[in-house]
Formats: sequence, structure tokens, C-alpha cells
Amino acid sequence: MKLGVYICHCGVNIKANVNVAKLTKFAEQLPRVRVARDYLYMCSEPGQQLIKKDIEEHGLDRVVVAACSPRMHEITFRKALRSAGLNPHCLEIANIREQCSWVHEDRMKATQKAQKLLAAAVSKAALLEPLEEKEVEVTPAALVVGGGIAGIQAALDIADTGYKVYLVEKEPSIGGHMIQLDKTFPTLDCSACILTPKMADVGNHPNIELFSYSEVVAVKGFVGNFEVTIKKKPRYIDETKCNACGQCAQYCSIEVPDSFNLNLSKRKCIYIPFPQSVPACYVIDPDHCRYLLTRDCTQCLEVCKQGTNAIDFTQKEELVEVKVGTIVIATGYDLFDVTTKPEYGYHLYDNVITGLEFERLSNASGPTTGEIIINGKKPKDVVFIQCVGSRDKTVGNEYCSRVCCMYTAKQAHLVREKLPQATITVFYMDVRAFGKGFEEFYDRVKQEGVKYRRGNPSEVYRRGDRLVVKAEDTLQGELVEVEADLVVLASGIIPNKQTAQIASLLKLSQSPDRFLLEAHPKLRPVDSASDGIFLAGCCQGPKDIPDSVAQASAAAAKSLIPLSTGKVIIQALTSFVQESDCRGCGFCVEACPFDAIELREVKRGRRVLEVASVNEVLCKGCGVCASVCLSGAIQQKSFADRQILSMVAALGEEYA
Amino acid sequence: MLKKFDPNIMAFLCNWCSYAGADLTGTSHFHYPPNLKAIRVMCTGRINPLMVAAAFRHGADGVLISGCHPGECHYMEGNYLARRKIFVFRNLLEFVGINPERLQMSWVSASEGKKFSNVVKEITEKIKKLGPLTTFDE
Amino acid sequence: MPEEEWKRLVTIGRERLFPCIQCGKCTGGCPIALVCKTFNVRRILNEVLYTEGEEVAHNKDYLWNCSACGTCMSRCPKGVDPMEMVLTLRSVLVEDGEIPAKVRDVLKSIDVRKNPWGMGKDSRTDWTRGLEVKNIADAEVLYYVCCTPAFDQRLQKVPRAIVKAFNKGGVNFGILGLEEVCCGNEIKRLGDLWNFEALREKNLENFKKYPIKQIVVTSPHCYNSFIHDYPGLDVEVKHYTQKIDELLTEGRLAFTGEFTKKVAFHDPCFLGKHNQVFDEPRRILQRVPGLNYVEFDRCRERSLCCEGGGGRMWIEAFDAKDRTANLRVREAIDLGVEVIATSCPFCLLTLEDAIKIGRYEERLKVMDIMEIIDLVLN
Amino acid sequence: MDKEKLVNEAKAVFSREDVACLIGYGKDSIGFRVSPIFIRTRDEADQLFFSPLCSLSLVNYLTLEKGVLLEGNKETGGEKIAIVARGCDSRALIQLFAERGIPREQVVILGVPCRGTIDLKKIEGKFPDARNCTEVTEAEGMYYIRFDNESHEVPKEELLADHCKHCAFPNPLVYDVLLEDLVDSKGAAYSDIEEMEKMALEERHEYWKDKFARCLRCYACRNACPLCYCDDCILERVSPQWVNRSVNLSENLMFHLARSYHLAGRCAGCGECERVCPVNLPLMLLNRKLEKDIKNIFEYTAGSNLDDKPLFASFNPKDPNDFIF
Amino acid sequence: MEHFLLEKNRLNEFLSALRNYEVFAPVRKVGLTVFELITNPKEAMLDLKNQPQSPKRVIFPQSEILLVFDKNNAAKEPKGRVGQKPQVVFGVRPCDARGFHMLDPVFEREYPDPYYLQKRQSTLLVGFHCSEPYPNCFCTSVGGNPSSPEGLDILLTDLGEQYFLEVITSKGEQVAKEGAAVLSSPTSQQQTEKEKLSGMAPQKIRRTIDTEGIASKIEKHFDHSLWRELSGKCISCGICTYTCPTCHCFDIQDERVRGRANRLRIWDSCMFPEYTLHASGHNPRPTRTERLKNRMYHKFKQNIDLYGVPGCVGCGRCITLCPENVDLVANLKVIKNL
Repeated sequence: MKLGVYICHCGVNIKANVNVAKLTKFAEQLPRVRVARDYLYMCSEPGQQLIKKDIEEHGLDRVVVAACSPRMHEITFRKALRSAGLNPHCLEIANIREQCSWVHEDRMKATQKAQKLLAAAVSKAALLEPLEEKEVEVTPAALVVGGGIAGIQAALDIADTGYKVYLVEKEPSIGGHMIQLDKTFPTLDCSACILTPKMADVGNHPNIELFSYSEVVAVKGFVGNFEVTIKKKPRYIDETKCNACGQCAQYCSIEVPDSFNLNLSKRKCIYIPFPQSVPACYVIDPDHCRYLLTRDCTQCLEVCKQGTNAIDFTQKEELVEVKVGTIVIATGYDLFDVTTKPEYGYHLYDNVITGLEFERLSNASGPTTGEIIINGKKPKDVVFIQCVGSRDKTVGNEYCSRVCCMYTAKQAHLVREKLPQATITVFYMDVRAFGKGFEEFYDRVKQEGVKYRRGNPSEVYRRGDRLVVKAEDTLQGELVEVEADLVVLASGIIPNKQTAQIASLLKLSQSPDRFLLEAHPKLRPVDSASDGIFLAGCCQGPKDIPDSVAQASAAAAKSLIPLSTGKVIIQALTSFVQESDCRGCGFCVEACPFDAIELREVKRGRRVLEVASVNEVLCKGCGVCASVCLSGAIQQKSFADRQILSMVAALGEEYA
Repeated sequence: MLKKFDPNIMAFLCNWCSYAGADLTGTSHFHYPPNLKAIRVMCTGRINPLMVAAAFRHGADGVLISGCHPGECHYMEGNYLARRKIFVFRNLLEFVGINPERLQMSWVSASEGKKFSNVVKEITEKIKKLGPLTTFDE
Repeated sequence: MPEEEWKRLVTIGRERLFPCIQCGKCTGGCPIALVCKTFNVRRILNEVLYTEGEEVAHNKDYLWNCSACGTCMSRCPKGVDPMEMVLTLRSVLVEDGEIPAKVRDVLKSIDVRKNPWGMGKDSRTDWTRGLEVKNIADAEVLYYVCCTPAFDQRLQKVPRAIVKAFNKGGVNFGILGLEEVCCGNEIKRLGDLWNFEALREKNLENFKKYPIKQIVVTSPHCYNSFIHDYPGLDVEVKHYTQKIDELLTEGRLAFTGEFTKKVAFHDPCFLGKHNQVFDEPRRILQRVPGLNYVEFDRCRERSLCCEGGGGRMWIEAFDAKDRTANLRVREAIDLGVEVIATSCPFCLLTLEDAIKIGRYEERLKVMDIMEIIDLVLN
Repeated sequence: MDKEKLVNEAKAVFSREDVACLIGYGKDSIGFRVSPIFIRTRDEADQLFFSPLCSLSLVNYLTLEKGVLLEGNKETGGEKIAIVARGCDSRALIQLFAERGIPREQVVILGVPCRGTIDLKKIEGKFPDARNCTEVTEAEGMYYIRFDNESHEVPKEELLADHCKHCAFPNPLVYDVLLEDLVDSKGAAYSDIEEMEKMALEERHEYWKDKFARCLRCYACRNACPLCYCDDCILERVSPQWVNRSVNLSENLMFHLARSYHLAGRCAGCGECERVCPVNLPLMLLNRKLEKDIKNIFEYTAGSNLDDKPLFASFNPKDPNDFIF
Repeated sequence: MEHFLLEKNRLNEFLSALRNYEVFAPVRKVGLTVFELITNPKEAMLDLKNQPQSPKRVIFPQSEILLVFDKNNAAKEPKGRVGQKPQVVFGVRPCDARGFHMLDPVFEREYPDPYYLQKRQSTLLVGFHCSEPYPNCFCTSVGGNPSSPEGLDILLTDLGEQYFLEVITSKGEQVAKEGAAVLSSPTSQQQTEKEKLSGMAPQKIRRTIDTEGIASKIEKHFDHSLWRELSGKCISCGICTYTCPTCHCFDIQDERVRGRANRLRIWDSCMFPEYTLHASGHNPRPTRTERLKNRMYHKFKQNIDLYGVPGCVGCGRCITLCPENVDLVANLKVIKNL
């Protein structure tokens, strides 16, 4: 057995805190080590060449790299091994950067620790075995969860490439939050005008199967072969028959708050969320429908019978199973609940509204047909308060929501446009106008006479029939009380309330801000940590529309990789059974979370007995089986007991 | 003069949460004592408590096992299975007179870089207070 | 005062300001800033951040302006506690002997007489005259009276009413009598951590001496102190409004009389903002037959401080153009209420002064909830 | 126990043609000793007996070098093995069946309700010179012992094996033939363990150090255990080497930690490990400590139900979590 | 050789006088009597019964470090082994002393074993006349005697208030000299008393077997099916071999823990399946039947062939301690009667 050890300086990242020269000397005297070298950047092309050359010249069997985390460059070095003709699994990485040089100050101690980590890696490497990687076929279809702008974009991009897409949206229509917006910053395009054509494309696309008013309830399998269960909620209307004539709604006698308009107006109990809904199909609100609740009203049914006869009260919840190769998550965001900040009086005063409510108020299809009328009056003084629920530790949202500064600027502009006489004050902590055209737009709004005052208002209260916004103008260092008829709270973005559920369904991680965690913040921003699952839009973090669209297209492109290659390599770290040691107790079978192990009969001498057997396609390589096996018969490749124990033993030794 | 006790702490970290979390600690340059040395496993469910015993036998004064938060296991339930085994094994250790505090477990997600450094600091302090484990010195 | 705690207050306290982004929400919400231009909490924090801690305290009389209402603490988006820093700076002043004369008197009184009012120790139980009140040695629930209602003749009505109500409700309670000493809430907030420590020790010793199951207090200030400043006290502490509300809910107490006035409740800061007790006083008032309950616009979390806390009972604000209690009284007049109800001895005194200053005695009264209860209980 | 009934039932078992061997208890010629005996023919069944002296478990013979018991050293085919089993033995059997150590169909169980058995070390200590014991019976909390033409009465408590004192399963939980009426059983009690738990950590440490330092690593505890039956024990392997061959406190402790951990959620409580130990290690304390915790916390009792999932292959999301950071 | 008398109450003084020796004596530990190095004579517990382990381990320890490897893989002698103090093993039963006689040729002949011999030479055995044999003792059947001085350097006989002390060897004489201060001369009456006790001792042995011709029977019936019957209850543990005064099989292992690397000699047991397991996986003694037969063959055939005596001193431990009552004497009888 011949080992090569390669120690990376990582520029100064490792070298500054670990004595690389000493480490190299140390490596040279470790058992079975044939060559030990250090280099400025091991991951660079010349660095890899060094390894390849040694493999060829010295006939190395195993390679140990002491560098950054294996989560960083394991694949890089495996490729290097492969290209030099060595099995890529004959590689062990000692993580002396993330878990050593970057976290310890004392250079001597960091070097000692690096020695131990290296010794452990070397002792494990000597026990590594070449592994075979297997390929499996990929189901040529994708699932997109969420029908907002990100989901729509991802679905269209994948479908346009020729693959089947299942798009699941929990609301009766796709469109997401974007369809509720009035104008978009900084260009002031009409949000609906640019979105509805895309929605229609989705509705008409031959490769897209839209599940609206549906939810994903179960996901099994792995990249290339996911099995997804979708729950279709009953609309009580036959999608194929309804022509959205709207007669039913005219006859319906039940009025309920219109959630599309954020309850600023009413809608009927049988309704279409908005005129351009996709699918263009009505839906019955089961919580209020008199027929469904008490069976004493059939108004809509009667009128529809005379038309397309689309209403069907017998509809039941339906579970549909689909198979896909990849998944794009685009579950979007929810608005921060401003009632948790009582100082702003949102729960008390009608003329304190959220930014999204302002969008509906300002929208031509909104409850006031686009006129800014509050409590029957046009406001004379309008105050915008920024950062409500963003950058706020007390409500657990430490992050910046990234869109509020600009949507506030846009809304201030819309007020100026619609109410030229009004005074407009924006209270801000910092104006973050970082995007293309943002700063220019901010300038423009200020030129339009919008007063920007630096200070985070502390409270809103009533004085007579007006509101007072009390704040310190921190640039003046004085307390100000600004009177207003309309206060708009720039409420921040929080992860969709179903995010945790989605995360547990798909075994995804959430970052501390509760958004879904990407595989790498810089280099894999659209991948999740699970192969074949990608993130798009605000589910991963607050974003504006162009960023969401960009990420959606990126996620689509990433998810197309396995679809178009048609094959994925299944990970090699599966379990295996040493049959002669197996006593067939079945503990591993019971413990395996993936049903990847079964008992099968074998003949041993004249005896017929049962032993465990691993299905390598189903095995995910967690190693749970190995830890419950009493006879040590089932082991995980590259993480076998003897390999782990050798590391334990090496870490226990003291090195000079 | 006695040499100041510098405990040897071994950690088994699951690849998906805690090892990634420990990497994030590094990327964020949060410092922690160098006493802890990690062994990567794919899942805490892989860890056999006998590995902990072996760690003690081979010179560890303390052992940390860290994985995904309950319900967040990359393999669905490995961390739950690990928790049960480690719980039982800690009781066994305590019963034979080995302080169970020497075997610590934590849930550290891939995003909890700060938490990981805090956990390491805390466990290092704990083990320092307990002093060297001499039971397996022979 | 252990040296470590001292270090924490001064040094670590500064570190806690590092997340501050100078957004001004503290000053924006500060009731004192409303009446007193020189007092700007945000700026104080900034100065502490710019300088090395201690010296920033000196020559800043306005540090004594803070009423410790806790508004800034509850609103800060970064979880910084600006109030705590102001109070810490006060303790630097006390340590260095830079103490206003009136405060010095209070602290001396505490040191010698264990009450801030300069009253003789022996007169602490004068308020019980004509009432039968058990000593805690024979009871389960400790009624902790507080110095202010015990000594102030105007306020003595309140503990007397509490005693009557508790007796009616069948509460097995007793008092510490002459053994009672100040809780130290105000003393700590005046920056005298040493005297506070002595009081805390004395109180804990008192509480340990008897098998106390519960402590009920008159003053929100005592309530706050026992809840937050007494680690190691593991007895349940209740404000009297909580206890009365409980008695009413359980049907052990019922109102028979009527009180046909328009009433608004003024939230004491140490009950509301500091300890989130909002509902109990309101529930009590709404049960009073005939009472027309209205709400101040600024109520609950947004309530306006009366300027009676943080030791401000003994210090006039520097550079003040008005008093917030006066503003509060004007709000009440605008609202058209006849009675401001409150449940704090300090609020009662400050608001009563404000009514006198505004010459509203004919139109407006301030009453403790217990005084109203006393009227409707018979 | 009625010897006649035992012998008759045993003979009845042999009238079935598929039973190749019956494992039972036989009286040894010297002292109070009882031996396992292997009956292969109907007539040999007369040697069988059962008394409170039958403190050993026979279950391990089912798995010990499979096949040795069967006629002509045949590999196990269709032949069945009959076995005399007490309450604890039946738990071991259930556990064995559950983990496929041997198929249920291959075992014919003659169940014996058991009132507790005598610790050989105790009775030999009391009567070291007894040559030939003829009878031991139990009534009203006393043992009536006859040997070498002498008769003695000894309080049961004095001779009862320690692990029998806390027995919660005196009756066989699984059997084909029941040899006597069931006896009253009491709930599980762990006063001995609780006492140990009250000791200071250091005190317990010293206690066990003293014990484990004596261990000879003769493997009798493992070999006698009905549930230690791997063909190739991991504790003797060289790769991975969990335990070194050296016999010293460290390695002995490793060995015993591993042994008791491997029995967590599996130990049937028969006390064999403790009985066979030549240096008197109180191994059942370890097993019972784990049994107690597992029962109290996971509501799991090994060998009580054929359908139970293995303890460590299952979990409850509500399992204890407060020891975790 | 000389005879002395030692007052029982001066035994501690006698032991204290042996300053130049490391004294091993039976001590009571966790309910067992075991031989250990004592520092205080009061620890000694002169219980001849209830010794589950023979003093064999004092000279031939269960694990013994032979070599220590340093970082450069250079081997060194372990510390403390060379030039150690002479040892006294106190309280040895005559059968166990005889056991050393059985071990000596094994370690002396062909390949003299320095580890054993060095210690053996510097060790003195002080034995006790065995007046109360165990129920399973059968020393007289294998050429022993409960009062035999064979293998001992000093033999003590319990006379009630005194010990009758016989010096057997010149090594023993040295010890007697060191402890001379507490020794006196016996009276002739005491001499007679001692001889009377010696004469009575063999009669107390209750288990006997005539071993004459056993060796040939074993050889003749090597493939008899009866062996399987005899071994049925054996569970292949190591108790019989590990407690036997004459078993001497060992294994050599290299072990590395915490950077310490040692070459060790560790007892092995022919009752373990691994004992004869070949690397190929083949095992010439695959079951307990072959193993039990081998042990008897070795003791009662092979040992006689090699050294002229059975490799058994009749201490009875393997019978008493066998958890499943595999009874050597009974088994020998079965073989004999074939």
C-alpha cells in the first residue's frame, strides 16, 4: 500500500495558522506514506497535476489531501484521481481549513490538531477500498412546487426544453404575489400586464400539467426517480367544463371578504380569484357555501345547469401520484404579520395599511379601482414606515427583506402621481437601492418631493381624527411628530408558512432565517443539499422579481442536467453485507429508513439460512444498518467500523 | 508542576448538518478551542456507541456526537435512532461510574455555525472541569 | 456588589450596544424626549460607543431624567436595551459620588431607615390602624405593602382596601409588619447597586424565614423588582390586580355597589411594558357595575409614561418644558373621562399633581383601582 | 415439581417423530449440582427432573454450535428440539424467535412456572461438604433440603439467586406444554439498581473498577448467554479490533461495556452471565440497569412480544432529548 | 533441612521481615481469594479454600508485555522486568506448587523461555499443608499429596496455635534466616503432631480415579462417539484452562493504544474455537467435542508421553468452577470404562 499526502496552503488561509512545512515532515513519517508534498493551491490545475504525476510515477494506491472541507473539493480531487487511473474513492480528505486553520488562533495548537486530523485521514485511507459507481435511469419529467413568478418561469423553461412538468399551486390560480402587485419597481411596468401572458403560456403549454388548488403531500425516492403524491382539493367545479362565464357568482347570495384583495373588498362564495386566473375556472369556498354547509341553497347549481353544467358538488379530495426526475421548489413568501408590532396601531386604525394592501388600493382592478381612497377620503398627508418586521431581532427577522426600500419608493411615486398635493414622508433606517436602476429611481422619487427622514418611528397614535407618527429624526437629533391620514407599513418578507412542512417533506434544511438553505451560499445558490432538488425565488430568501426569475431559470437549467443526460450516478457509499458474518436477525431490515435491505435465503454448507442483502439503488448510505448490526456483518462502504475505528485510534495518539 | 490538562475531545459529525455546520463555523471564522477533532460520518445513525467507548479507550476525554435537529435528518430518522442509542449508552456509562457528561450530543444544523462553536466551547469547558478520563489508562 | 457584576455592567454593557444601528426608535418612543430636549437615548448610546464606557457618564445631569419606563427596551429592533445602559451610567455616577442632593437623601434614608421616604421605621404599620391584619408567620400569602402606600397618607387607602378585599375573598394572608423593607426597584434604577444588594439580601432573608406560598404586592415597582431582580426567589409573585381578578373569576369576590363614572385605565409602565400585565386591571374595571369604560388611545404597549419611575419621584427633570403626566391628564380631558384609574402608587401621585396643575380637579379625578373596588364591594 | 408429569410429558414429546433431542435438567452425582442433559430417546427421559436447584438456563444450547445436539451431527433439517423452559428462558426464546436465532417451529417448549432458583454458590457455601443431595423442595418461604441422610430447613431468601429476587416473569410466556399451574407474578422491581444509582459517581466507579479488574475474559458470560450467539463475536475480531486481547482493566471494561450494550433491549434476565462467572462479577446489575431504563423510558421489555421491533431499530420522536445541546 | 516453629500471631512479623522480597499472598477481593502483591502483611488472608485461581499467574501472568516499541518501531524491554526483586508467593497449596513443576519443563526445554524462567528462579514458594481438601480435590489420583513439599521452598503445617515450618530448599533457608527473629524450634511432640497430620491428609481426599491405562484408552477411543456425549454441555468458555495450574497455552499479539505499542504474551485457551482456527477459515477442532477431547488428550496422554506424568495436579478447579458441570474425574472414568 502506497500513500501520497498532499497538503494545501490555500494561499495563506491554511498556511497562516498551520505550520505546513512541519505538517509535511510529519506526514512523511506516517505509516505507508510514500510521498508527502505541500503546495500553494492543491485544488488548482498544477496542484492536481502534482497528484496525478505522483500516482503515475510512484504508483500510489491511496491519496490523502489535507486542505479545505471535503464538502468543498472532494469531487475535484476524485476527478483528479480518476483521470490518473485511480479509483476516485481511494481518496481521503483531512479538513484542515474550515475545521482547523480558520477556527483556531494558536498556531502551534492548530498545527498539532492538523497533525492529528492528517494522521487519522492517513490511517483511514490505508483501509479505503475502491468503489464502483452505478448509474440509474432518470424519469424525464420535473415537478415544480409553487405557481408564483418563480415557479411559472421554471416550469416554462423546463417545458420548453421538451420535458414534462407538473406544476403544483395551492391556490385556485397561479400568479402568486406578483399578480397582486400594481406597478413594479423601478421600471413601473404593470405587474399583471407582464405576468398574465406567462400565466396563459403555462395554461396552454402541452408539456405542463397544472395542478392548481393542490398540494404536495408526500415525496419518496431520490434524484432521477422521485415519486410524488399530490393532493387535489375539490373545487366543486369541473375544470374542463367551466367557461368562467360568471353567471353563478351573480346568483350566489353569500359574500365573503376577498382574500385576493387582502380583504379590502368582498367576493362571492363561488368565485374566480381574479379575471385572468389560470386555470380560468371558478371555485367554491367550502367554508362558506350554504350548499356544502347546510344544503339549503342551490342557486349557482341551477344557473350553471342552464349553461355548461360545470358545478359538481360530489367532487372529493383526490390523491394523484406522479414520477419525476427532478424537483424545483418555488413556494415563495408570506408577508410579515404587522400586528405583532402593536406600536404601529395597525390593529386599531383603518388608515394604517401594509404595503401589499397599498398595492391593491392603487391597482386599477383593486377595490377602489386604483384610486387612493381611505375611509372615503383622499389622504392629504401620507407617511411610509420602512423596515417593519425586517432587520428586527425582536420578531426573529434579522435579515433585510430587500424589496421594501424600492417598493416604498415606488408607492411614494404612485401617491405623488395620484395625489399631487399630498405631503409624503418616508421614514427609513437606511435606503438600500442596490439594483439596476434602483438608485436612479430613488433619486427620481426624491425629486418628486418625497421627504425622506432618517429614523425608525417608534409609535403611531391618534390625535383628533388624524394619526401622529412619532419618531426621532436622527439626522437632526430631534423628536418629530408627523401628522398623517395614511400610514403605509413596509412590511417585510417571511418564508411561506408552509416552508417548514415542505422542508420536512423533502428533507431540506432551513437557514436560521427559516428560508430554505441552499447547498452553498456562493457556488450552489440554486441547489438544495439534496441531489435533484432545486430552489427558486423567495423560498430561498427575499428577492425582487428579476432575481426570482433569474433564479428560476437557473433552477430550471440545473434540473435539466439530469433530465437531459438521462442518467444519474447513484452514490457509492452504500451498505454491504459480509454474508459469512450475518446471522439473519433482521435488525438492519427494521432499522433501514429506505426499505433498502431484505433477507434472502442462502446455502451455507448444508444449512439454508437467511442473510441480509442490500438493494444498492434504494440504499442512501446513511449507515444506520451498520450501527444496529450486532455481528458487524453489515457495513457502510468508506465508513466501515474498521475505518472509523482507525481514525479514532489515530486521534487518540499524541504526536510531537 | 503538573502539565495543564488539555483535553482530547473526539467528535462524530453527520455530513449533512453538523459537519456542514462546523464548516460554516470555519467559513465564518468563529473561533473555538482546538481540543475537538471531528470524524465525519454520513449520519449520526451510523454511530455505534461502541465507537464512543473505543474513543475513550483510545484516549478521548470527551466525545461529541452531533447531527441534524429532530425531524431534519437527511435520512429521515437516523438522528432519532442515534439519540435513543446514545441515551442508553450514557446511562450505562454513568452506571459504571464514568461521567455521562463526557459523552455529549448536540443538534447543529448546517446553518448553525455560531452554535457549533458555542457547543465546542461549552463541551471543552465541561471536560476541562471534569479532568482527564483515567479509567482506560491501563 | 461583586466586582464581576460591576465589570459586566460597565464593560459588557458596552459590548451589548454593538448591534445598535442608531435607528432612533428608542428616542422616538421615549416619553421623556417628548418633554425634555436634552435627553436623547440614541445619542447617549452613540456616545458610549464612541468613548470607552465610564467617562461618558460624567457631567451629564440629564442621565437622571430617565423614568425607566422601558419603552426603548421593548421597541429596539436589535434587542439592545438602551434603558439598561442609561441606568448603568447612573451607577457610574453613584460610584463616583456625582449624586443630586435629593437622590442622596433618598439613598441615605434607604441605608438607615430601609425606606426612601425618610420615615421612621416604626410608622410602617400605621396604615393598619383599626384593621385586623395577621402577621405572615400565621399565613400563607404574603401581602407585601411597599413603602409608598405604607407611609403616604393619601395612599394608605389602597392597602386598607386591599386588606378588606382579601379578607372578604377569604385569602389567608399576612404582612411582614415592621420587618418589611423597601424592594429596591427604584434604588437599583437610581444606580445604587450596593444599597440594592443589601435590600435584596434582607428581603430574601425575610421571605425565607416564613413558609410563604405566594407574594402579592401593591406596587408594580415591587412586582417588577421581585420578578426580574431577585434571582433565587422561587415564590410566585402577583400584582394585586392579578390576585383580585383571580378572586373575581373564581367567584370568591363580587361587586354589589355601582360606580357610574366614565373611566379610562392608565397602564403603569412597570406593570404593562415591563411585565405585560395588561388584561387583569381592565377585566376588573369592566366588571364594575355602572362603570363606563373607555380606553386611552395610547394604551397598553403604547401607554404614555407618567414620569414617576426610575427614581423620578425624587428628581425633577432637567431642561423640561412640561411633564408627561400633564400630557396624560390633557388626553383624559380630551377623552372626556371623569376618572383615570390606575394601579400604581407612583402613577397615582404624579397624575394627581398633574390634575392640580391643570386645575381640572372639578372635572377629573385619579383613583387607584382598589379605591373603586372599595366603593363597590359593600 | 411432579417428576412423573415431567417425564410423561417428555415421553409424549418423543412420541412425535420429529423431535430429535430434548434439553432438560438432570441431577448430577455430586453435591447440589444439576447438569443440562440431552435426551435422545424416550427411555432416557426418566433422567429428567426439576427442582429449585435448576438455576441454569438451557436456551443457549439451541444456538451453541448449531447442530451438535442433533443425532449424527446433522445440520439442522426438519428435526425439532424440545426444551424445558422457565419464565426467563421463555423470554429468551421469544427474543430468539423475534431475531430469527432459531425458528419457532423448530422448538418444542415444555414450560415450567418457576418460583425462583437457588444460587449454587450460596448453597455450597452453606453446606460445603454435602455429597449427595436427594431432594430440595420449597414451601412457605422455606427450602427443605435433604442430603447425605441429613435434613435442613433454610429460609428461601437466604439461598435464592439474586436475579430471581426481582423476577417479574416467573411463568413461561410461550410454551407448547405447560408442566404445572402458573404461579403468581409480581411487577418488575429494581431496588438493587436504585441503590446503586444512589451511590456517588466516583463510588460506583471504584466499585466497578474493582470488579472488572478481576475479569479473566474467559467468555463464560458470553457463551452461557442465550442471546450471545454470533458465530464470530465482534469482540474477538482483529479488524475492526473493538477490544484488544490484553487482559487489563481498560480492555475488560471495553469488553463488558460492549457485552451489556449488545444486550440492551435483548437481555431476558435469566442471570446466566452472573451465574457462570468464575470471579463473581455482578453482571446482572448492568443488564438490569439497562432493562430498567429501557422499560421506564421507552416502555420496552425484551422478549415479551414476538412482534416488537428491535429497540434500537425503532424510536419515538418524544424520546428523551433534554441531554442534548 | 531445618524445622522451625512460627507462632500464628507472629505471622505478620515474619512476613514483614521479608523486606528484600515482593510478597504475594492470598487476599480477599470482591468475595474471592486471589494472589496479589501485598504491601502490608495484614492484607494476607490465609484461606486455602476458595482460591478460584492458581498462583500460576504470579510467574506466568495472563497478559505480559514482552517488548515495547518506540516511535521508530525499535523494540525495547519493558521497564521493571529486568533486575526485579525476588518474590515470595505465600500460602500456596501443595497441588499448585506441583503445578509449577509441570510448567517448568514446558518453558525450559527446547526453547528456554526467559520471561518465565527469570521469574521462576527468583520466586520462592511458601506452601501450606492442605488439611481441608475441597470436595472435588483428586490430587492423590494424579501423583500428588495434600502434604507434599514437592515444588515448595518452605512448607507450613497448621498445628492450631503455631505453624510447623519446614525448610525444603536452600532458597527457603534464606527466607527462614531473614525471618529467624520470630522463629523458634519445635518440640518433638510438635514434630510428631505434624507427621500425624501429614499422614491423615490423603484420606480426606474423597474423589479418586485410577489413572492407570487412561492414556492408552484415550488414544484407542479417540474417535468414539462418546466424546460428543461428554462434551454436549460444554459451552467453550475458558474457565477450566484459565484456572488450571498447569495449562500454559499462550498467544503473542502486538497491540497499539494511544501511541503505546507493545508485544504481549496473552493466555490462550484450547477451549476457544479460535484457538485452532486457520487463516483459511478451516478449523481442525470445529466443535466443543474435539476441543474437550483435546484437552483431556493433552493432559492425560500427550503430557505423559512428553514428560512422563499427567499434566494435571488434581486441584479440582475445573470441576468446581465449570458452570455446566463438565466433570473431569467423571469423564475420565467413562473413558476408562470403555
